[in-house]
Amino acid sequence: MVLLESLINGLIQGSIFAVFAASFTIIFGVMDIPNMGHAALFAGGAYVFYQLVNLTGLPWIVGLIGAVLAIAVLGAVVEKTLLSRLYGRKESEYVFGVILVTIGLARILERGYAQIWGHAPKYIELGNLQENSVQVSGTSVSHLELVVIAFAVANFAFLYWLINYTDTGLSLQAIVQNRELAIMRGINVDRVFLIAFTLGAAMIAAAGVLNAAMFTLEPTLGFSLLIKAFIIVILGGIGRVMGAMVAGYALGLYEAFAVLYLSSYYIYASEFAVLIAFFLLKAIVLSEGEDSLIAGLKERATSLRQGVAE
Amino acid sequence: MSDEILSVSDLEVSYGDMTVLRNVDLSVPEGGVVSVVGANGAGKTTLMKAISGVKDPDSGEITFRDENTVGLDPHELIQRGLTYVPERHTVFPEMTVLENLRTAMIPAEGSNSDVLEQVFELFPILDERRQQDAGTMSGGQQQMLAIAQGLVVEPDIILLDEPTLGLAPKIVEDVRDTILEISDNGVTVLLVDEKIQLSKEVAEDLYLMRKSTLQYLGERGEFEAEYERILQETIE
Amino acid sequence: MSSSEATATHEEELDVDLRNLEWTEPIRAAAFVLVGGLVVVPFVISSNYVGYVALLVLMFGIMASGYNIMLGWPNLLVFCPAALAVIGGVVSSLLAIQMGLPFAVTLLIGGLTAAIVGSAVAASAIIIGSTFEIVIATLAFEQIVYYAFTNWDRVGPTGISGMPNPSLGPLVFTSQVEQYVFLLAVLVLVTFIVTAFDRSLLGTLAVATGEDEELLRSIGYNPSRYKLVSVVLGAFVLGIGGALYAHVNGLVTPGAFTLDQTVLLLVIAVLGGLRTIYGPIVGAVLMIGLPEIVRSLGFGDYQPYIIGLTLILVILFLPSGIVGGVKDYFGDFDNGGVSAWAFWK
Amino acid sequence: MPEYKRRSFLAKSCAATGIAVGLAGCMGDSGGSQVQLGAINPLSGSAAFFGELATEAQSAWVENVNGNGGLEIGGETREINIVEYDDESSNDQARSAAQRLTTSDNVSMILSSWRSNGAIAINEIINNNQIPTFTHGFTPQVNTDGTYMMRLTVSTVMDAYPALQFVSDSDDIEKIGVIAEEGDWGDDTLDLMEWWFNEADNAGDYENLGRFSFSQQDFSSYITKARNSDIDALYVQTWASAMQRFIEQQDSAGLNDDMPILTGLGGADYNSLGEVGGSMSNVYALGVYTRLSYADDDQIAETISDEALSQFEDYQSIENAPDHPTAYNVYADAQAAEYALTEAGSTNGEDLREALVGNEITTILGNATINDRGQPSIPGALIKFDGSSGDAEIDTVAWDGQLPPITSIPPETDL
Repeated sequence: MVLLESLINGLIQGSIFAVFAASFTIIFGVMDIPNMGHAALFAGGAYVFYQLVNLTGLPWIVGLIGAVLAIAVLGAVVEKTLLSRLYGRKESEYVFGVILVTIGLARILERGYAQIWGHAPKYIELGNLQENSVQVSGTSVSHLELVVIAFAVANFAFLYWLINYTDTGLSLQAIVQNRELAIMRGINVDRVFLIAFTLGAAMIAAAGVLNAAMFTLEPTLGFSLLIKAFIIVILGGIGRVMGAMVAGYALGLYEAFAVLYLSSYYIYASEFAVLIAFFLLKAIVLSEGEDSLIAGLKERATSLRQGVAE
Repeated sequence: MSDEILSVSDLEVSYGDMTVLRNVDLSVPEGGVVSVVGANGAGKTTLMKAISGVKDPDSGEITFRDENTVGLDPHELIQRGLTYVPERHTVFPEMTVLENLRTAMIPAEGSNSDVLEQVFELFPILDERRQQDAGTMSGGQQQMLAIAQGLVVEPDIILLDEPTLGLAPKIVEDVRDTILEISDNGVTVLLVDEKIQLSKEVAEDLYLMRKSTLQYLGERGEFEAEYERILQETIE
Repeated sequence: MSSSEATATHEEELDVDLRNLEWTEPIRAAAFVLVGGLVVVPFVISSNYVGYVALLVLMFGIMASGYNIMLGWPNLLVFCPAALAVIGGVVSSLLAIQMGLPFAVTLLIGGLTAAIVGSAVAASAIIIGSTFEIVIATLAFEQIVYYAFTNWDRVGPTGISGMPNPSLGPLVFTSQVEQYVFLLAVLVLVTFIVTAFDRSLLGTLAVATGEDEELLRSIGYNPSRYKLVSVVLGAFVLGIGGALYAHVNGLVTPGAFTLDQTVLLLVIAVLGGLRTIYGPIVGAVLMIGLPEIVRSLGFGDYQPYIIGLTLILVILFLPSGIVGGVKDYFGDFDNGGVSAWAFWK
Repeated sequence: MPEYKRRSFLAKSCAATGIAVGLAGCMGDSGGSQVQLGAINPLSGSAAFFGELATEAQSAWVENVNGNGGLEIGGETREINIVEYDDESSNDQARSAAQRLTTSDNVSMILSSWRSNGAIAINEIINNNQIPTFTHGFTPQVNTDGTYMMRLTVSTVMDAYPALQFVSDSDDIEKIGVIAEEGDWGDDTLDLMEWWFNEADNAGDYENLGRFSFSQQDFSSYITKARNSDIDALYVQTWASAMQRFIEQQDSAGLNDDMPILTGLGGADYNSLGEVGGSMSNVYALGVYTRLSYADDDQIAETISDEALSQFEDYQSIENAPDHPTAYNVYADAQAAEYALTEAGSTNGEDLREALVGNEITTILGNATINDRGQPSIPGALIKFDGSSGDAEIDTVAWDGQLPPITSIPPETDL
């Protein structure tokens, strides 16, 4: 009973983590650097929805489309006018350039939301999804929670198709795997950056609406998710959408079960400790040019086995 | 010179404070095989990157089919028929052979889908391994894939950067045959080669790159006679 | 410059080549800061409020100078300066309150503790290698420090309060002006150290580490060594800064030293100009002073816009910061090891 | 030529010093016959929502007082003026604001320093300058004898008192589960539980079910844990929007069907009771200033003194007076300041503090006293809500009476 409930809690939380991290990792993987303004775009989607549906009274589906479009356009503008100016810089300048510009942007946006819509937490209604629920062996799951899980599944199915069966997806993969070669092979990197940023922004806007509907909407909505997203994206492999899915659900389940035994301090601290250990392990274990820790460990295990066999 | 497909004049390229190429002139006739030899670090790869749009030159002109291409991006050059195959058999390691080729075809929008089959005909080894991850193939196979990536866009000229580097002698022969076959199909080849071996067998014109400058060594026959001396110079 | 020809034996001999250092330069830089700081004294005396802001500027100037050592010279994007500062603050405060040690001692131990932790951070950063992985690993480390202190009953979320004022032997700095002069003296000392570091071969090699690690290795130097030294030195200064902050304010809370503070320090360093001597000070004056000016002009509501926009504009159009930008136009009045490194290339 | 240069330099530096002193002089200027009062409100950052309410409540008070001609202080009628600064929810900013208020703006009192850490950060400044200051924060380490840091409303620990009293009186509740925030408020809540049940030996027991972060969004794991623990009621210590989320989530998970939910903190100080209405079933919450929102309910009205009720009516008649429990509290602080100014007949901080400590102060929250450590004793009530109709409605008043001051853990005052 406890286990089933915790499993469901973990799946719902994991869906939110995974969707947030997936949109984050697309941008991260392609640009090689985190978008610190991601949480602000997340909240932005929810505020646009709130404006269109709760204040203006449009149907919720219009609100959802409006939110996705508005934030996608915002993302595209940000990429075109701000970030694209930084691409030519050398690595460390590029890294802190993107980090600081997106932090600056996040501050401006958050203040903007607060001034337009106020600091008070807002409620978002999505049809009557919040009120109705189904029983799963004695545990109640609301329709909204089902929608969140379904959205996560649909989101990943879409991304799977996009990445593996479209030219855009191939371009994304190519840039993640070897950016210089992608340029040589004639991938229009500027265009792919723009697509990745716009796509990431559109996805995060939809996720923001759902998240705000599940909880409440505040200007700083999503900041705690942003920190989680780092953990997920790194453990899942940067730029690897399916890795983000696996790591996102794993983290959601871990938190849901860990809370039964541990205080949240230890849960969060343990997550960050795993992250550092992962980096150190990866750096010590992997030789130059290798990318995936799991593949590297596998290879070493094989060679060890062969060594023993001989 | 109506049969000249690519020419470079007075090219200068630098990385930061370091000038890598200066006063470089080069002429590639249509349908020919031109080779640039020279010691490691002489600037050969930089020349390839400059011609293919990867690295912007500081000054000078690069003319491809009567158009100055300085400032164009690689994808724009590919669309005009100039493609570059980088050194060290570089492919996308976590993509299958087929995905690697489809990725390479992206800039040549609306290209003929028969091309893929033609390329597979040229490289039967790739045909067999369509669904294999490129990273798991041997160096020689990856080199074939890299060249195939250059060919799927149906180029007029292909730039091959050290295509035999680090390959076994048997594979080097395969690569040589492939180059000749490409040339027979009417594609111009600009080759970069550290060991002069390959150039001796396929090149019609030979250039020597030494200390950032390029020197024309002559047509086949002219340079064959001086082969030993050139070999010595490239080693220096 | 002190750097002469490179041979294999230079490693030991020239590492800290203080004998050949042109001492006039650090002295000149320190004197420059001292004079600049003294000019402000009348403001500090006449207004408590201006005095308080001036104290903040000095403390952030010190911390940002420390952070700049690791950011600017070896180009290591360590993202946990706030954690290093709070370690200095907490250690110094606990020693002063619980063991009654004199401030000069607790300050030094605070700085040293931060330096020891800094050496672990540096070692991890060297092992990890990739820039953005370092960013995230150190970010994670900062979170862990926050959780550890918040969960430790000696510190807790409300932190430590009631530590004694800064003092030096019999001299106790209680009034604002006294504290200002004391902090100014520390900043002058820090400026001296940073300049000496910059002008020494150590600084030059740290710059080389940031510019071209491979080349440095190929001529027989070990880049890890210069990364380690830079981070440890920076951590020491950060720890000192954190301890000063704790004792001057009489309060240190873990919550005040998290990502926000790290970003503020980063912004100060970048805005002023990485790898410059005066950059962190100029940055501190601007980032601490600007909000106050904005507020006194009645634009308090728009402060986040102004800060955010400043950040974006500086990164886009003044990537080497204000002091760095001025330097680009007017030559090397504040050259950070660059010309020395050019020799090696 | 060199001489000329030097003279010009001297002239310039004299001018610079002159400007400095001049500027400082201007800054130190205080406003004539108006009484200057300060406010440090978080208008941006994490606590901004409350900061905005505080601003509105204080403006309402100023309008009300000045509309009636001002306050009579020592035989002279004087208008009041509030100098307000935004602390951006940051301690450094709070300190710089306090510094400016106490030294440049020369205020007589500071009406609000909202956050706990902000109050601790400015404690030294306001005590050195002897400026009585009201906070809403929980600040045990600065509640020292003779402090100038005052509070009218209860801190978390006091909030738990009615719940504990209720548990000990109840026959149905043997053991309560506790979930508390990370941080000082949560620490002290758990310390109080430990003291109450295990050291002071009151009836009942408690179990710590875990801590959660300040920005917790999803409580479902905690609800699962509570449901599967051997407890008869759940005590939740949190505030503001986290409380709101918790109330909603436990309701949709049906936890309140299984057990009563007890909450504390300033009297169900979640942002808008109306929003969570239907979720307020079987939920008990402490009402100090929240009571006023339900003053039209007879049971609640009985817990409020007639004097306080009539003052609350006056408050409601003020134009632009915000209708929110937090605002009532801020307004009550301002009323205490008003009492101090008229009672002391002076704007001197020391006199004002003397007037505040130990005297009964009438406010819209009821009659309160503040002790030498700045801690209040104030009436409160534990209200059981029933949201079955879809609105948050009063079911019963489970407990009402005077909340005692608590200055430390374990409490010095015998609860």
